[in-house]
Amino acid sequence: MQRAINGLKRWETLLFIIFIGTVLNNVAQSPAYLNPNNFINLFQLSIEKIIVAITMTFIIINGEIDLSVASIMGMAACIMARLYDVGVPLETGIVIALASGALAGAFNGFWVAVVGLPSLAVTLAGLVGYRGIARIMLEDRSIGGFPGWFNAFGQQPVLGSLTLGIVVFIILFLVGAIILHRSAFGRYVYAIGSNKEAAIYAGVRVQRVKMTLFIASGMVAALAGLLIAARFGAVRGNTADGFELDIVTMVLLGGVSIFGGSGTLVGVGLAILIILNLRNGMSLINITGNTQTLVIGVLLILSVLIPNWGRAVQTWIMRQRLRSAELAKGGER
Amino acid sequence: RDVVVAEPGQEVRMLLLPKFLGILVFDEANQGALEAAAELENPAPLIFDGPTPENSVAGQIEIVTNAVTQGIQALMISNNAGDQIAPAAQAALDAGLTVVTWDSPIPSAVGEQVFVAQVDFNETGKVLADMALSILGEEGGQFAILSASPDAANQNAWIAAMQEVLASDPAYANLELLTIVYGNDQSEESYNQALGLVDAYPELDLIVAPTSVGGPAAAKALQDEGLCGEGTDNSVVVTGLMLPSEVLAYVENGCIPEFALWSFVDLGYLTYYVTYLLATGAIEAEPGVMFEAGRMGTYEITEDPTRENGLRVLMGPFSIYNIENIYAAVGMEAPE
Amino acid sequence: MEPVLAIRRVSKRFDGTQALDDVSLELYPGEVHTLLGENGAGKSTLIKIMTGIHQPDTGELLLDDKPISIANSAQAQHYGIAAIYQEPMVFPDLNVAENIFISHQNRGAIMRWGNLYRDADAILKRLGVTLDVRSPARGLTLAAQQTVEIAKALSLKTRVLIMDEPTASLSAHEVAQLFKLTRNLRDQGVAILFISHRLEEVFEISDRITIFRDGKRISTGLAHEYTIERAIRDMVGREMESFFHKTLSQPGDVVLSVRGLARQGVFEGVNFDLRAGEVLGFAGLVGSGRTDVALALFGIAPPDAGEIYFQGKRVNITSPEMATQLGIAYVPEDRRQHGLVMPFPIVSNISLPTLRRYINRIGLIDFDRERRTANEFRNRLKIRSESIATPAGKLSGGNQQKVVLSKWLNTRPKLLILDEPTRGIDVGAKSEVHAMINDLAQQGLAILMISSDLPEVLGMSDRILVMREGRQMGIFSRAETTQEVIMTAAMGQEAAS
Amino acid sequence: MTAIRRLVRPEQLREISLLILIVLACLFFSTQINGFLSGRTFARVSTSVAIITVVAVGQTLVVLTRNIDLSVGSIVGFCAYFVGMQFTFDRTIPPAAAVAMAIGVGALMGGFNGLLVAYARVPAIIVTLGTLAIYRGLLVEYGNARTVTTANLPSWLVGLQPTNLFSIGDIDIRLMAFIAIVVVLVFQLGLGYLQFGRRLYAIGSNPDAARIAGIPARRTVFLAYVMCGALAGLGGFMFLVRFGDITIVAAQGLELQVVAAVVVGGVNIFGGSGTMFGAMLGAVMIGTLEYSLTRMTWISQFWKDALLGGFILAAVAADAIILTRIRKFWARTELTLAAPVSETPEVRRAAGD
Ligand SMILES: Nc1ncnc2c1ncn2[C@@H]1O[C@H](COP(=O)(O)OP(=O)(O)OP(=O)(O)O)[C@@H](O)[C@H]1O
Ligand SMILES: Nc1ncnc2c1ncn2[C@@H]1O[C@H](COP(=O)(O)OP(=O)(O)OP(=O)(O)O)[C@@H](O)[C@H]1O
Ligand SMILES: [Mg+2]
Ligand SMILES: [Mg+2]
Repeated sequence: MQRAINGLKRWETLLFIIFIGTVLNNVAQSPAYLNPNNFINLFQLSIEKIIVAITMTFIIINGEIDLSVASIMGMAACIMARLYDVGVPLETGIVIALASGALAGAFNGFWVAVVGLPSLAVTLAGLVGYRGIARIMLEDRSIGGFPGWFNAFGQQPVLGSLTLGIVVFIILFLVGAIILHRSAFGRYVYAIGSNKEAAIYAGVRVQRVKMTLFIASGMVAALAGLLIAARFGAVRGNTADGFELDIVTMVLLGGVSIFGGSGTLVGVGLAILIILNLRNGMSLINITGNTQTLVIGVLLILSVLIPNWGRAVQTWIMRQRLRSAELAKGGER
Repeated sequence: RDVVVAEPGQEVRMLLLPKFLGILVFDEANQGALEAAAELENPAPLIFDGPTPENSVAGQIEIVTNAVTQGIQALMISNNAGDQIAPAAQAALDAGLTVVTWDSPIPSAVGEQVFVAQVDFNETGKVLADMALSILGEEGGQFAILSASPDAANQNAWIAAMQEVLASDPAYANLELLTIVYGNDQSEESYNQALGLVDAYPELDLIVAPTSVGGPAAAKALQDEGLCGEGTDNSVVVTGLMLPSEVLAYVENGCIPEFALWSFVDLGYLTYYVTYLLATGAIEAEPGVMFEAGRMGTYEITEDPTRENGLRVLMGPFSIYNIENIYAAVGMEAPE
Repeated sequence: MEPVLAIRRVSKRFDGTQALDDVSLELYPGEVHTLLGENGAGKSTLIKIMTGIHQPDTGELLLDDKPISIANSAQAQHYGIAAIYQEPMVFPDLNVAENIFISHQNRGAIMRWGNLYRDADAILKRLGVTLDVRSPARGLTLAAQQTVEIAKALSLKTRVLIMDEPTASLSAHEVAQLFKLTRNLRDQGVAILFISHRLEEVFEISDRITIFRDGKRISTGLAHEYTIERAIRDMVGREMESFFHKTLSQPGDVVLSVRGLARQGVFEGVNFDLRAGEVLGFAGLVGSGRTDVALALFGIAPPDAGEIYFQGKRVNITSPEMATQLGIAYVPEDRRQHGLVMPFPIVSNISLPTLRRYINRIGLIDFDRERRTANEFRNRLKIRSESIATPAGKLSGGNQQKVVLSKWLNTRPKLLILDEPTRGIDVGAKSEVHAMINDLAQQGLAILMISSDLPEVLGMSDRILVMREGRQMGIFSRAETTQEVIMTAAMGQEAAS
Repeated sequence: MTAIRRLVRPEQLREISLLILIVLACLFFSTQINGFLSGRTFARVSTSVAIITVVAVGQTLVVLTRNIDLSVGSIVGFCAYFVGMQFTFDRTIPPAAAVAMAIGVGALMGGFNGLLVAYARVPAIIVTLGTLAIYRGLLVEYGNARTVTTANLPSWLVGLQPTNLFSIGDIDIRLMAFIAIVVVLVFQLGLGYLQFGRRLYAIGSNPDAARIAGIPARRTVFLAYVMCGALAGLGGFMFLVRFGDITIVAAQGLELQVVAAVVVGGVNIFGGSGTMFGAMLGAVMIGTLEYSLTRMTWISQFWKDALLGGFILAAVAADAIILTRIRKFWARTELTLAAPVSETPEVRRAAGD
């Protein structure tokens, strides 16, 4: 019983309830919602962001942040496009673009893990700097006309009715969840996020873990950048501009503490479902972008506020109950 | 050939998609479209929906994609996503929607049926060059371009056209283009860029800003630095494409001696007509098709000379504004 | 005489644990009242209720016979109740003087730095410590932090002063200083509530003693009514034999050999050999550099000069991970910062350094095996907790220490470095730890034990190395030493007088 | 050595190292840009960083308490637009009332943030990420695609931006820069000499200890947010003065610039240390770099961002490296006051957990 109550108090449970609420609301609001295509669209339209949200979850649990992901997405896409434009085979370009993402991640990781600068500062510089590289690559041009097979990856289903992006997301999510919650590496990620010093004293290779995370983050961001290039069929210097805030929002709504050390991937998965559903539902009834953002802002705050209030009320009730029990006992004597 | 006239009263669910919300010109276009909708007695309400400025590209694509699910029948897109919107627009076309672009086309023309061009993009280049020439005079001078973002397709096309005009006609030989900078349609960046220009190029005479945000910001910067406006010799001034109501003060004080624009109300009106006709099957998107667009008269669908494979309806003309006619344009009495 | 502060039938429950069960206590002006109890008996919880950090579930507090409710620390201070907490609570970015006067809301809205430094200096002088009042608190050793805490409490005009294990990280010299002050305050009519696990100290300072067990008050009485044996019986609930089970054994091969070890500006010239089965005690005043030597051996702050031979091989230890792999374990002195990941459950804390052992074939953690180990240690060390899934942060101080010990014993080290291993541990647990140290030595482990508790060092070590100001003053064999000899070595000339 | 150590606190060390970096950067740029070391450069940079500086001062107040305010960009935009619109309705609003209005609206918005962070215990980043969207959304709703234009503003307001208060030799102190300097000085003094200021450090330094020490942490954090909002409101007014033409995207993304200034200025993002001078120097550093890069005509527009990113990183890294070096050096000179064995960044757990 106690366990059941504790289960109910979990963040994930709350998110699940909100999620069901959004689904019901959408069904009531728009007949188009239940259209099977809509479910694919719902993921497909934000697929790059939610892929990066997975690695971002690791990074934030680790007590760091990576604000440069959106710029790395843009940079990788631009590098690939530029190489393609000058005649390098696309396959080679893709490999180089992924490597550039990993390199950018390693660069971030070096300053954070080895030199010990705050990740916020480092990746803020990266946010500006990697976007700069994207700009240098394409200047004011837009490059498209990639081979059909490449565009198909972004636009056509590869498995049943799922696109490559969705398949990648599902695989990364499952693998990520296992690594985070079942493997030694995941345990280290939490340990470092909770108390870096204690982790060092316990012989955890903190630098290596952080480095790995930043490289993974850079590489996954690059992959997401390529997916967005395939989905849009063309690349520009501002590709994926400003995605970082949305990505961080998803992770935080998922119950991951910005101070590190706590949160689950399941929570983030639910938060992703909520945000996508909410946006989709609002889009279907023509609520404009600004209002959508506003609603998600409100939701973000409420999702923490309501459980806080709930807990306060609960404590109060418990104390009242003990008090009255005490009074009753006193009366007997 | 026949001039097709629209048959009012048919139901077409239409969506007008601006680059993003919160900019006056797009609201004016919506006014025009609403006017046309009333005239055509379309029982379905016109939807005016757009992304936020910072999320314009992904937001536009999202709206286009969702439009199919929603059962929208006709899309009118002022494209801010370059060719990146093409797959989504093509998907909409494939799903049987009518897709028309206005204000800013899809560069590759993939996914659109017709582009309703406010003006001829080559002509825009010429108009910009002419204004520069008329401000700087025969002896010419140095100028710089302050554009929106490096990613804005229509701005880039206009600038390219202007450069071409400058290079091809000896009449402009004395106009020297120094550089192109970008203010990203934000006042603060445009302001700082304008200051950077006057510092980096002491001989600068003119800033050409083909953006309704960049122009006033540049004018304010120059005015603040005492380079133009009352009590100065207007050593550096601004021209470009702007909204009369937003630059009145600078025209009055001489910081913007001359600028150009077309009517966004008319553009919205015409776009609505074209789209309605296409969606109701009254016309096909083919070169040579002629139709009547209500109060604006007769138009023809032609090949777009500025884009391969593209079709367009050319609205025109430019209105050139200066101190003489700006009061009329903003509906004010000219002061004595 | 009227009690200043009376606690009436207070109960407090944390989900799962009844921390306090119908507890009453009176504090009279001008007495030193000592609370004794095992780890987790509820001492700190009671204190936190008296200072407004926790609210009692039931029961009430009376100040001068009038019921009061204390909602927060500011209110507690307003009533004249001040506390020195078990874990020092300093502000690392503020300097020492500011730290001392942080609670003085009545010093006015405008800072007068000159006065502040002067007053802080004066208070520290009264305490007999030299600390630069302008230096930031960041980087102070635990003992220095504790000193700041004491100064902070003394700076307030208090009627009730609570001291939760203030001596845990102090050495004899500082303790004597502190007691002098404490008596002073007592004579001025302050009621002092004192908590300590060092029984000799308790009998030295206390006027009255109250003993807690399992959140209940077992007995209260004048200090001289108690003997050590009775106190222990009341705390533990059964008879217990004497403390130090030192069994002398035949030392084996040299495990660790250190030659001319130095880290610039911190310590220098450290030379010793440590054999398997031997316990080498490290004694010295607080700040004498003992911890730094340990950190050098464990690879956290590698030395600049000197040689380390481990099991006969010259080694260059540059990271804790390397040290662990060699078979060196280090139980740090600051368990909050370095010892534990507080939000982690006990089980994950114990397995952290050895996680690689709990990986199954497909590369995932074998939770069952991990839990089995944790349960073993929980039983062996008698860790008091609801289960091994309880977060370490919710344990009482002593139980936390046991978790840290478990975690390192589980690495099955060849050399075990213990830094203040019994800091904050109750008598029962202490004797268990001592028995364990003894056992481990018997099994052939080489043990290096840093401790500020002189009886402990003397009782447990085969040999004792004394440090002073970063220099090794000598190594004394168990047979030839007394407390006096060690203190003289540790303090230099002045102490001899 | 001891004397110097006692005189110069580590925080001030940060500022000195940053100042040296700025001087070095200026020397470098003076070889690249004609007439760089001139009054004009000063006027340009000082006015262009004035707004960021004012907002960064507010941000610093909040960051010191181990919180953050990401909504400042939206507050600045809202206040600039709101006050501008009031002038559109009524041009005769007196200057003092306009400023008060901007500050008031800003303080209100900051107060809302503060309420949620301090009293409802919602983590700051969540609150302000939310209000970043909410305040901007309100502006869009309120703005309804209209634009504030200089034509609608009274001439005294339009004329404020170039107003020169006084000159020191070649160097003009313009009104905007003056406001910023006054704000920095006032708040710097407040931090150093007011109980309130020290409390901000204490709370950020160790939130648990702050609670135990009886510091009214909630009220203090709340007030920090109110002030941060008020300063953002003042920044909004300055924004209106400087740019005149205000759209609903005004000051979008300003929060990142402000956070960058604060971080480069050596304010610890995890609370407890940093100064207003530092924040100002951070803003100046970034402002100088941006100023210089736009004026080096041989550098392509498209290289600017990449270089700026590199410079920001270099500034942060140089600052950190210089600082640890000096700390180590001092640690060696004085045994009894040694630095910690290993830097122990405070456990960054939230105050609210
Ligand atoms: N915040 C908390 N949440 C849950 N349980 C707690 C909390 N604080 C204390 N406890 C539990 O309450 C009991 C009493 O703890 P307390 O800290 O008062 O013990 P103590 O007597 O001070 O022990 P020690 O001598 O080890 O310091 C312990 O079982 C502890 O685990
Ligand atoms: N009161 C103090 N103020 C500042 N620094 C101190 C103080 N006490 C010790 N230190 C520093 O700590 C270092 C030695 O401390 P270390 O922790 O190694 O000693 P220790 O003998 O283990 O003492 P402890 O009993 O506190 O663990 C020295 O470098 C010294 O400068
Ligand atoms: Mg305790
Ligand atoms: Mg020590």
